[in-house]
Amino acid sequence: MAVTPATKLDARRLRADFPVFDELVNGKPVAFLDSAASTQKPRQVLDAMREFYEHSYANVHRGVYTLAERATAGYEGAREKVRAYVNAPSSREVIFTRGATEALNLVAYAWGLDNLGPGDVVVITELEHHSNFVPWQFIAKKTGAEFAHIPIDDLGELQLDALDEIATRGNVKVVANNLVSNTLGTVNPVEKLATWAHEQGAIMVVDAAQAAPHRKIDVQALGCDFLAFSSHKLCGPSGVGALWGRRELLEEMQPFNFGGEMIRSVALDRTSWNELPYKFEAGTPAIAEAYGFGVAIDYVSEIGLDAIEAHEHELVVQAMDALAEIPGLRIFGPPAERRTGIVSFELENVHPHDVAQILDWEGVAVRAGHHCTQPLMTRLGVAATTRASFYLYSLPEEVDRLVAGLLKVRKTFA
Amino acid sequence: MAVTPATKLDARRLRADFPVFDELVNGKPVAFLDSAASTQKPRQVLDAMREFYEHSYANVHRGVYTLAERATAGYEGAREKVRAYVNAPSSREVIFTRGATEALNLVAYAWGLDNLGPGDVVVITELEHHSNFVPWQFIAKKTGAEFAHIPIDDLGELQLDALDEIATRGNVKVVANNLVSNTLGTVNPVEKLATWAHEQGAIMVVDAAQAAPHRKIDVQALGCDFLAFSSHKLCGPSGVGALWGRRELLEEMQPFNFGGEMIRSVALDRTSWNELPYKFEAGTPAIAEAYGFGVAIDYVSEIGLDAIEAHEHELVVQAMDALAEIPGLRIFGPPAERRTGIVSFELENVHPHDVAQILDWEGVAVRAGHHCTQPLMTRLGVAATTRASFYLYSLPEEVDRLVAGLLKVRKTFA
Amino acid sequence: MSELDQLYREVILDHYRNPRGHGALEPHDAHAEGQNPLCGDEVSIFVRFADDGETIDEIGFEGRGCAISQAATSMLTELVKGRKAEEVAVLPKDELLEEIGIPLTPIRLKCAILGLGVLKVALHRAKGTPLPEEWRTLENELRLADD
Amino acid sequence: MSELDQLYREVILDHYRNPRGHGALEPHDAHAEGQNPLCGDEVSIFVRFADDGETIDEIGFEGRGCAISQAATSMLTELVKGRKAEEVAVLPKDELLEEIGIPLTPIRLKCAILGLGVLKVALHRAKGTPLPEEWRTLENELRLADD
Ligand SMILES: Cc1ncc(COP(=O)(O)O)c(C=O)c1O
Ligand SMILES: Cc1ncc(COP(=O)(O)O)c(C=O)c1O
Repeated sequence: MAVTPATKLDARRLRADFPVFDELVNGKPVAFLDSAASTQKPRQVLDAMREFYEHSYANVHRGVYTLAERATAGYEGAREKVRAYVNAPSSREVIFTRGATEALNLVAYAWGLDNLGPGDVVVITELEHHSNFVPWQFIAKKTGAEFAHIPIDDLGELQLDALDEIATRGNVKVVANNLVSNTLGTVNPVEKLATWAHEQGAIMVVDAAQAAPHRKIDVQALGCDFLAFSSHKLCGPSGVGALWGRRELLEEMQPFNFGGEMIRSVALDRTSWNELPYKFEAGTPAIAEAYGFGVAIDYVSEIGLDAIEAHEHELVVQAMDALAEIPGLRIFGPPAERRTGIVSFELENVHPHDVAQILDWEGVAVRAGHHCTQPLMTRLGVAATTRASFYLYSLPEEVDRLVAGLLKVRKTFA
Repeated sequence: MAVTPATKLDARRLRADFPVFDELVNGKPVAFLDSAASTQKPRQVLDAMREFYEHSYANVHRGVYTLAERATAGYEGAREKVRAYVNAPSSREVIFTRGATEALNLVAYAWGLDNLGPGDVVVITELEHHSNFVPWQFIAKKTGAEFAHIPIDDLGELQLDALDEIATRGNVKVVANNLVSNTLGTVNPVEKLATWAHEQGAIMVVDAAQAAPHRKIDVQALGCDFLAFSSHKLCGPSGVGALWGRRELLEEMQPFNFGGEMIRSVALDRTSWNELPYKFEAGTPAIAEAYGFGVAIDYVSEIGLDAIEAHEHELVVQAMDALAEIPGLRIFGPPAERRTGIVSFELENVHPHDVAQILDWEGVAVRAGHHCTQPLMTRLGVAATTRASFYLYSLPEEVDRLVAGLLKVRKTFA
Repeated sequence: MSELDQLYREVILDHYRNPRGHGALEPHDAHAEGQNPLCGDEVSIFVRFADDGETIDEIGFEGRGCAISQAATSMLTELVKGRKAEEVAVLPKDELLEEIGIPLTPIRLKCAILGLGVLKVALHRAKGTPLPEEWRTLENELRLADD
Repeated sequence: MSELDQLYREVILDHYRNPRGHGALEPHDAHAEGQNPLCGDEVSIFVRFADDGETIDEIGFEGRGCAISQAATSMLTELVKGRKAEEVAVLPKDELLEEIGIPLTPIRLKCAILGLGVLKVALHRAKGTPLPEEWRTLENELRLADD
């Protein structure tokens, strides 16, 4: 990656923001290499949420009194931060959800149920996370649409040659893809897919859960129609995430959840919906969490996404080089140049859960499993992999500890 | 109410747990009389969540390492607390959702879409919150089922005489009701409705959003099939709530949201679901929030629901007596004996938003609006009401301040 | 907050109790209605132009709702009478808000500008010009266009 | 944690590398299979009774998965051989866990008891008795009943 960030980030200094790194696990400082699953939280976010609860908490919207006004301002301020973060045209196009998963379900249900039918094709990829796979599989089945996938090559890169054949199967109506694969770290050619999708008259749905925390996102430059991501993978609290959608599409759609705040008027015989974005935010939202999400966006933005990307790139190069030296270790996915800070691998004759267990005893936290990408596992011919993933607070010596731990695993199982 | 709590609660002492009460609003300590919309949070909950983020945070499930184990134990521990709180038979029947609204949507979609059709009747009441009204209205329309409502009398009490006629309209399949009305405070005869529902072969869905924070809930004694409530109305964080459902029903149902954690296996052609409750918890849940919800349940349980109920009853009696003295003020709903700590009223010739605005200048926070119960507003013949609502930290002098404020409003608009 | 309180009483309440320009105008040259779903406020505005077809000669309104929405609409009628339609169609909302003079939180702001939004819709409709973007958003929120 | 580490190596790894009772038994009197979807662990157990129709005379298993699941199943075969089916069908899981001897977090516990669950299903099926409630839950989680 030819990114030269204005300022290089100082991970050692940033770690001071994260209380969890004072923690000892099995007597050792924790080397947290599972940020792709969820990141740790900086003091700034935790402090701000505490402040919010202590001075500005009430239910949002409709409240006339001061605390309710403050809470609403905090909540709506976060919406504007999300808008700016992904360069969306309007904050009315930003919907708070529980996370990327709910955001993708919202699109699948609220757009899919009314716009798909027999003869239509929903296109996903072989390396989708289940959250951008199963909702479409369900809605396709429910509506009678065909469910097609773009295959990958042995390095985990999308085989766009397959598109022509897919287009012959019917009216392509949806193309859904993750911008970054959570298992392989692959950066996918979403712009190209968006162009193709629009040529087919389809919408382009982007799962940015693994992209938004790690690299600059611009929904207008991507040319997509929907984009989803989660707060908890971006230094923010759990329980909140965002969907951005193109206004014209959102306006045409029926709501997904129904209840308080999302209606304009309710009568026994007839109900009409509130304006955007409230139409899609039924019930009391994750108020303090959305506020904290906004603070996390500030935190990450201040460090700079270019700096984060460059930092993770250094770590992934270091990791891939070192792992390649371990006998019997096989790395999945593309070269470091075409991935983010994620490395999945297998160690010959050792089950990934045993790898992770022994690494944990060394204070190294990695994830073992299918990473909610079973179709990809099937394609790779494995049941599970071990995955290390980095973030802005990751250190080169944590990569060293990973490598030392793996050597120990090998010795244990020799 | 003939409740004699073992220990009377000391609201003045409890207030020390709530940092927000140190806050001045417009130069005055805040008299927060909007707990029905959302409650304030005690230090105990805020501290515990902070602790959790600092020492035990990671994504839950599947993680082999120590932090993930701790996070999972915290999250699953909260599920057990919810189970005990409503006396559910098994914690596998407890599903974490964003709140009551999402819980009710889950039932409406996942049970309703597959079990309703033309000739079937969905029964709600005239005093439902939109969250237990609009989802059923939508699903009834989508499936061709009839949407019927139980009317109320002038005091806001359900007219159960209407049930016989409703039963003649088709196969009653769903009866949905709130245990306590958020606008009137009415305690509804849910046990009776549940018996009737089961006689009809229908399921009984209980919206306990306004009940669970204020009085003991026992799903087995209620005889219902589903019960929903929110954390944020119960001293807990926003962004989380719970659905309890009868196991046999949950097991037969399709999932609602699709994605990570809720599947057993995914393939391009076929997907099977995880066991309960995970089948219904797609994606990363509100981890720290569920944990905080559990701590809030501990907090409230330790004070004792009988004591809370008795305390609120004293306040509502005081409030209703004093409000009745204000000329031109009309109180809606039943006598204090048949309601919780909620009073909705209108002041002749003054719009509720003006009432709330002027009260806010006096540091008194009340809600003005339709309280997401527009059909009830229509029945009462008003566009909006002003509502005061109490909780364990409410004080008699806050009621006095409300009354003084209202006299000032009257003077202002005289 | 007794100054605010004072203001609420004096400025707003006077207009609320004795609305200027109250009542429908028949016939009229421009008309629109709007609602603020939040408070249930409703405003219906009627305009008659002078012979030049440009100057707002007479303006009347009917409505119900909170004191802010009704008082603000009353103040608005005083503010625009005698001015050119063209000018009023682009009148910045701050001009009205200054007139109202009390600080408004975002939620009450919508009450305050309901009448102005309705008037703009009426004028743009009468002149066949498009409503500016800022107000198109409000058009949705405030249901300005509903007849 | 080098003691734990030690144990992992010594007890578990020995059984993992040299599973006792490995292999299918044909013919057999009792059989069941199970999976732990979490780790993808799979275990298939075969039992032959002695002439009394009660004593576990021979027990064999096939499987793949993490060291814990495979080693625990191997240890299980040693633990139950020669015991009565009736007794093993209600064997408390703690007896096996003591044998394993390393502390297990909830997630790894499922790996450890997979084999025991499968064995219980096999025995209860052969005897026509119902699986106890505790294991019925696991039956679902561990897909014990899948053939
Ligand atoms: C009776 C009732 N039902 C449902 C809800 C919805 O709860 P939530 O907004 O937390 O989803 C509320 C609260 O607004 C309520 O008072
Ligand atoms: C690529 C990808 N998509 C979607 C998700 C789902 O995100 P969440 O679990 O926050 O809903 C994840 C994270 O697990 C992911 O990595």
